[in-house]
Amino acid sequence: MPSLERTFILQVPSSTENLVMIRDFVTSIAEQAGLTPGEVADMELAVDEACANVMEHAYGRDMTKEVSVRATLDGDTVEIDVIDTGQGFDPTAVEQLELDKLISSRRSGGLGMRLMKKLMDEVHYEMIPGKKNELRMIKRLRKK
Amino acid sequence: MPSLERTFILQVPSSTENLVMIRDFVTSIAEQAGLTPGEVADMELAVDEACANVMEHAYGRDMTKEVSVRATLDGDTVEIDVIDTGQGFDPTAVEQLELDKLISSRRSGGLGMRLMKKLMDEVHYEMIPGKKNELRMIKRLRKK
Amino acid sequence: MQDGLTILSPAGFLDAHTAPEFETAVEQEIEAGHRKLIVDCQGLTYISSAGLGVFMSFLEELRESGGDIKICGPSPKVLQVFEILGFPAIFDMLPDVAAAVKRYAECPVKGGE
Amino acid sequence: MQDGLTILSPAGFLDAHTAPEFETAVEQEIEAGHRKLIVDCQGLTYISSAGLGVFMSFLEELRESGGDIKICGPSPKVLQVFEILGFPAIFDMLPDVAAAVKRYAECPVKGGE
Ligand SMILES: Nc1ncnc2c1ncn2[C@@H]1O[C@H](COP(=O)(O)OP(=O)(O)O)[C@@H](O)[C@H]1O
Ligand SMILES: Nc1ncnc2c1ncn2[C@@H]1O[C@H](COP(=O)(O)OP(=O)(O)O)[C@@H](O)[C@H]1O
Repeated sequence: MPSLERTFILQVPSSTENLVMIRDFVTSIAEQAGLTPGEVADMELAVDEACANVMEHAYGRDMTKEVSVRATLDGDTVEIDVIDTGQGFDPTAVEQLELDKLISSRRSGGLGMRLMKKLMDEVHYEMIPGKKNELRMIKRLRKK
Repeated sequence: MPSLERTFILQVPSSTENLVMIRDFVTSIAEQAGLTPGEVADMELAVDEACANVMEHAYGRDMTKEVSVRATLDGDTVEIDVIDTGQGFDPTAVEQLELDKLISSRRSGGLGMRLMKKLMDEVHYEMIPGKKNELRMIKRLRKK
Repeated sequence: MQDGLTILSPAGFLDAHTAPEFETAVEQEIEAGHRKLIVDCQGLTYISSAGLGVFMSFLEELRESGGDIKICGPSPKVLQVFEILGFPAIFDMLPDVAAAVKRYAECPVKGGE
Repeated sequence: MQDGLTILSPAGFLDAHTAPEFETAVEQEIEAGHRKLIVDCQGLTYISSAGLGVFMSFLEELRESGGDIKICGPSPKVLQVFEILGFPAIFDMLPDVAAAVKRYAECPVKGGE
């Protein structure tokens, strides 16, 4: 029997104050999906990074905007989509510096996208300029 | 300066398993709105009752359906709307029995709507048959 | 401990999701012939009307056969829900298990004095 | 305690919302002339890259003037984030404050041995 697909959506104002709610939302779903505590923590952090980027970069700290997180569970994967309507960007054009280079240039950022890629099995951006930007992240369930 | 209106939305599959997420969502928002711990608990319970009714009565335990909770904060009120697309009902036709009558007829239910009305400042149902049913509950902030 | 008292201790939250399990636990006690129940709510962090419904639905049956449900130990948050709905007028509500046991000795069925 | 060591103890979660406050705390220590910082992470339940950024942005400046940031006490969950990003190769990471103090005595600036 194919397992029932379940969808969860959380939409909050674009304020870093709401990252706690986003993390709690993701944690509940990841636990419900049967991920291990370590995998739950990975997903919590990846989605936090994605949403913090939207708040800071896509919306430039405009708190009247909204961030949506949609989670879809089937029996095999947890898919998380982070959706914004802000200014898109070209992820392939972002220079990925090593940690020592970031530190020697006194940067305080530049690790978020790398973290998402390390923590999730798949990470894709899809930008529809002026309409919406969607970041899709997938974690596959390890079968026991 | 008029305070910024903020909207939060949570949508989950219609399963009582998800009542915990709904309560956590409402609690976070009620705290962010500046309600007292007692008022936060009131709102948590009222929304739980509303969503449990949707899951049990509006959808008759069909877990492929979805329950939405929308919260809107302005400086004066917290409005919570619980939205479903299930079979509506006529709230005025529901007989409200006293606790002793419910007990002597061995009922295990019949207290949910009374609780919501006691816990919130306003409770309204709006049914659009076959489209959507909306329960709007309002809590006014007590000015200090 | 007095003969024939049964203590049930639901823990965590008692909502529409967990109430069926608690209902089954109460039913099993009744089927086993236990009539004098003490529900120790000390471990309960949250209760909704679905949880309260379990208390409501068995009360008549128990009292008819000389039993009762005495409720004890709720936190202020949980007690508040019982109070809003008028439970203390109908149920014996005590601070802890010891007081509930004492109450059974004095008055097995509330209202039956 | 060794002279001139300053302990900072961020608590709870260190994310994009709370990192600015922690950044200000570090800045104030540096402005007050404190160069040898110990960040005790024992009370931290969660860290994201915004929190890590605070560690990154001040390290060069501190090391140039003979200071350092030694990180100690992270829970396994928090340590895991430092590790994924390669922090232990660049920062001294110790189990607790005592070990961080000892490390300052042995080696004030990591890599400066
Ligand atoms: N959602 C987004 N919208 C617009 N720009 C983004 C978004 N996410 C990332 N970026 C761009 O990519 C860069 C690298 O992002 P990241 O690796 O997360 O590091 P950081 O956010 O700390 O700078 C950002 O500085 C920003 O220019
Ligand atoms: N959202 C809803 N959709 C359909 N029927 C409802 C809904 N909410 C309440 N009802 C009806 O109103 C009755 C009373 O509801 P309530 O006071 O919450 O008690 P309970 O749910 O325990 O029966 C229910 O039994 C049901 O028939």
